[in-house]
Amino acid sequence: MTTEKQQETVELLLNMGPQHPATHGVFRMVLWIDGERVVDVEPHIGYLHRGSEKLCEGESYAQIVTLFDRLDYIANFNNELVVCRAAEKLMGVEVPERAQYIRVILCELNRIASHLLFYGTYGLDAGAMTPVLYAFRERERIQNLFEAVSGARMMHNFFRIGGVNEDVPPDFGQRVRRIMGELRRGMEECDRLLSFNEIFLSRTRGIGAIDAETAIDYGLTGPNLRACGVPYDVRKDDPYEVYDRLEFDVPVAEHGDCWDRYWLRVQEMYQSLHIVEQCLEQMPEGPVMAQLRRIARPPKGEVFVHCENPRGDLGVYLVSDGGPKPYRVKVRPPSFCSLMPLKHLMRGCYVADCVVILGSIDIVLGEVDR
Amino acid sequence: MTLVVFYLLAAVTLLGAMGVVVTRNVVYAALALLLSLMGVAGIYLLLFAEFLALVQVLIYGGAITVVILFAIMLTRLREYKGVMENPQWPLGLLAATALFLVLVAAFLVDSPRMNVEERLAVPFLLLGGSLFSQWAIAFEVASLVLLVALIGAIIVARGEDSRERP
Amino acid sequence: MIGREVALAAAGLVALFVGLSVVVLSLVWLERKFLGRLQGRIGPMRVGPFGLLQPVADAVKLILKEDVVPAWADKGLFWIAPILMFVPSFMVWVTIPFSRDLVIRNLDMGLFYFIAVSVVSVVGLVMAGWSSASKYAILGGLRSAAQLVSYEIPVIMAVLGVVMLAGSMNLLTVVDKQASVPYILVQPLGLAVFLIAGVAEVGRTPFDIYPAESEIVGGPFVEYSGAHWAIFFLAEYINTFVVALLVTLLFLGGWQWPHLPGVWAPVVVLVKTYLVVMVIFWFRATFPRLRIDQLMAFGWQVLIPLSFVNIVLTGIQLYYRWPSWSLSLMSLGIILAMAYWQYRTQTAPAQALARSYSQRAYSQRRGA
Amino acid sequence: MLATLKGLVTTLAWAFRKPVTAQYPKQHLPIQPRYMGFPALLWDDTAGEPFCTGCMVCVRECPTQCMKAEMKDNPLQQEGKSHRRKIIERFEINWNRCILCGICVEVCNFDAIEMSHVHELGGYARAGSRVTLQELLKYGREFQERSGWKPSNPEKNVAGVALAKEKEKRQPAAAASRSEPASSNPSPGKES
Repeated sequence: MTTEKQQETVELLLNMGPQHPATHGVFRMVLWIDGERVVDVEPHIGYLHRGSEKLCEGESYAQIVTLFDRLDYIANFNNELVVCRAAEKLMGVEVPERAQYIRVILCELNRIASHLLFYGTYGLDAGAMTPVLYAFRERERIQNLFEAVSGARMMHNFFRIGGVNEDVPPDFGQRVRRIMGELRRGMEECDRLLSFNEIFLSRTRGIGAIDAETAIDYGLTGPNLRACGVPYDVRKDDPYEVYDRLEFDVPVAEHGDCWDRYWLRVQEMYQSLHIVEQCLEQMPEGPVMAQLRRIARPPKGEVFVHCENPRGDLGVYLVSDGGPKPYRVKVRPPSFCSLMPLKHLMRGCYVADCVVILGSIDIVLGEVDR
Repeated sequence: MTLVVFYLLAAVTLLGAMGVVVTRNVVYAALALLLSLMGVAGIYLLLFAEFLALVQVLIYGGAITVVILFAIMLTRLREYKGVMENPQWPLGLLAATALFLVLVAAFLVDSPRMNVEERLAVPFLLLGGSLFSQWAIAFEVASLVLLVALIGAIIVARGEDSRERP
Repeated sequence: MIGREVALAAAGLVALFVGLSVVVLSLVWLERKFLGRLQGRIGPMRVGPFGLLQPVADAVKLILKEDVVPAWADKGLFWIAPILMFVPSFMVWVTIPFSRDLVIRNLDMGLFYFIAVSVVSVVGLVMAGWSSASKYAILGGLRSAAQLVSYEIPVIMAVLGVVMLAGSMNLLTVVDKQASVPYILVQPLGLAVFLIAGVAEVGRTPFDIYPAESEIVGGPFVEYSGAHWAIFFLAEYINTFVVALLVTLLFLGGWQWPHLPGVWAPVVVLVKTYLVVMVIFWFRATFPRLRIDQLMAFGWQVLIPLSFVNIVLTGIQLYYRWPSWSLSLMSLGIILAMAYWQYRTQTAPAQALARSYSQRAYSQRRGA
Repeated sequence: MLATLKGLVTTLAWAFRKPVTAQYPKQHLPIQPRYMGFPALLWDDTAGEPFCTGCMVCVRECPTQCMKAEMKDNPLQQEGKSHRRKIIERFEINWNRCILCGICVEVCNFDAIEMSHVHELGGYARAGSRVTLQELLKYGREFQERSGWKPSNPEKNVAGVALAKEKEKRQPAAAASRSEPASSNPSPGKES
């Protein structure tokens, strides 16, 4: 489209958000549309900015965990894990094995919960109202389990530097096994309802496609990157906790379109179940907390730690000046990076596709804005 | 009774027509047109031409007006100042007057001047039968014209489209 | 004399209005309950037993709410638009029979009347979209204009198939002709086209493109509130009910039910209609929404040709005087062919892709 | 169409199953034993006073600074009924700020604070969100009674046990006969 033409045709400037049912939080997209076609899009973020990174500098290490709980508020355990691991790495703490297994189980369950939420809201974005309710029904089982373990449904504050707060309740294994059976059935039901529905296929196949190179250039990670065919997963490529002892596949797709991203996440849920199963079998008895001083004081230094969040590669760069509070905390949020190629994905698509594309990259605004 | 209704409908029709011409807001004009067309449909009903009335409502009331509105909404942001100061207005006036005179003349020359009665209402079946037998050629020609118009419209739209998006 | 007629007409109007309000309230309740059950929920439970009074509470709330008119709105049009949508949905009831006697006025061209009148409601939607001075509303108005005008055609064509079979546009005759065999058995294709196009015509899922709440947050209705919004709401539900009622009358044999005395006719019609309405709600619980271009493509490239095929098949059957089951077979064949075609072009490739993805899964450790 | 039919069957199947919704005010979901509700102060029955000594560690460690505490000299200690030299005088938690993280429980050295199961925190006024000592103790007592709470370090923190131990140290011979009535004393705290 030439500039002269642009002056002639009347483009509508549509403000999608900050309060819009499909923006998954407070996020604003300014769309320039020509009829139903999107000519250009400009994302505006920051409506949920709480200054988490700066707040971290004024809090002790134990308190930081609560802040990380609130970054990606759908995958809390995964977030706690990364900050705990950062401090542990700096301090050179060896985490007891049982604690590592507990962490992995909870993280993987949290990944399922997060992907279930994605599944539900994605259905909602595509206009189907039932998946969200089915997904929440399944997610509720996981949340109940979390409540039994950590005492909270979302903001757990359960992982500690050097282990976990408390050992899991005695009936934990039994409960997890029961939930896993239910989850598997629920996920299969979700599959029947949405995955191959013709309308859903036509809404998502070939929409918002991005190729591997561009995706890497934009810094995509996690399912969004694997949907383009790049088999990058921190759990495999830079194993942490006990992931190197577990057998699991990393689903990889090819086209990088919305349906691929969706399908990948659904497959990841099955893989997570597989991981949890193995962890339950391998989990040893023993302490769940390393012997540490009560107030963590990592030595002077800096460290970068990254983990596979449900949304991708979540990294934390931690600088310590030897005091009880960190000198600087920098988060590399996967959702924020997933938002980067938004213009690339949305230019030329329909208004309705915008919603589907934004849903498919699965952002959490708490993490984008921090 | 019938006369009262007729005058009412005629008034509605005329008012609508006036509205189309007078108003400066294009959307109002389209809606006034709808009003006028509905009035005409009512007059058809008075003449016991039910089918015609319904066709009038269906085609003009529903489809045509909506398409006009559709077009207007797409071009909404343009300014319409100066539409009334068209340099061609004398020509338009001439054409309108001529048309009016022709219609009046036609009415005066060849007017059946009979009272419309219910027995004159054409049964629906008969209408359909004659349309497809006696007037089949005219019917087909009309549909052909529409088809050509349709294809032309598509070609015009496509051409512009391809120019815009190479 | 005239005064009495006017009084009668007024009474009839009031009765119709009350009846329709009851129908709408029941539909609202039914939808919320039924959707809830399909989704593993229980739906409204608080107001009245089983939440039966919930729609009444909703209605009271809507009427009492402040009616906000946006400052930039075209006030007159904004005010008139809901009425323009409501009036046609009210007018169609003139000719819809609930039994052989229970009809306001049985028109000879009843079906045609219904189609002609119901089209006008589009104008109301478009006006609402235009006058709200909101971009979402404008998009919604554009969408509704495109969608409703296009889906009018398959509706007409599907109705034509029935008209050909019955040889009349009189709804009473159409129902009477189905005394032995309802047309659903004779013309499944016609029913499919009519139901799909009808659902699209009233803008319900999966064709709720113009109010699409996850995209344009309600489309033409986005700026409406209070009583004005309630009128749109009323019209939408009445339209849904009318479509279901027409499905009943045209394809399900109306009040025909074996071995049931005529007194039960309205009950039979209502039961059948509510069942069809529930099917429409069931669609809503299951399907995602189409996109506007897919909607148009589906309408013009699938539904309209199919409806023409339906007419041609009906014509062939009627002309050669084949037995009616031949038409059902042909219809079913077309439906199955469509299903297979869709399977081949959409489902099967997606499933193959999914299988290939699971085989590609990256399981070996790199650089370990 | 095949997947469409599958989806339709999936949704319809739920019409014949039991809904999962719980009707909340009538029907409460079970609370897990570890549930972290609103923090509450616990009551030491053996001494008839709170466990809390007002040492301020929770106030300092709270990530949101939602607490305020003041201590005073403990009169009961002078009477010899308690081993605590200081006792809490005023305590306030602002539950608009509290994020229910449980850090206060973790840092407390006196088994004095615990995440109770109170979770219905709705109120009509902002001022109502400031919870005073009395209410906190009330929540704590309810929690203690319902959940069978046990102190993690009774020898140090429960007045009865700690006093007995002290006396044991002083008079090892008479300890066995004296400690029993001390711990089974009817507590004055239960009446208030």
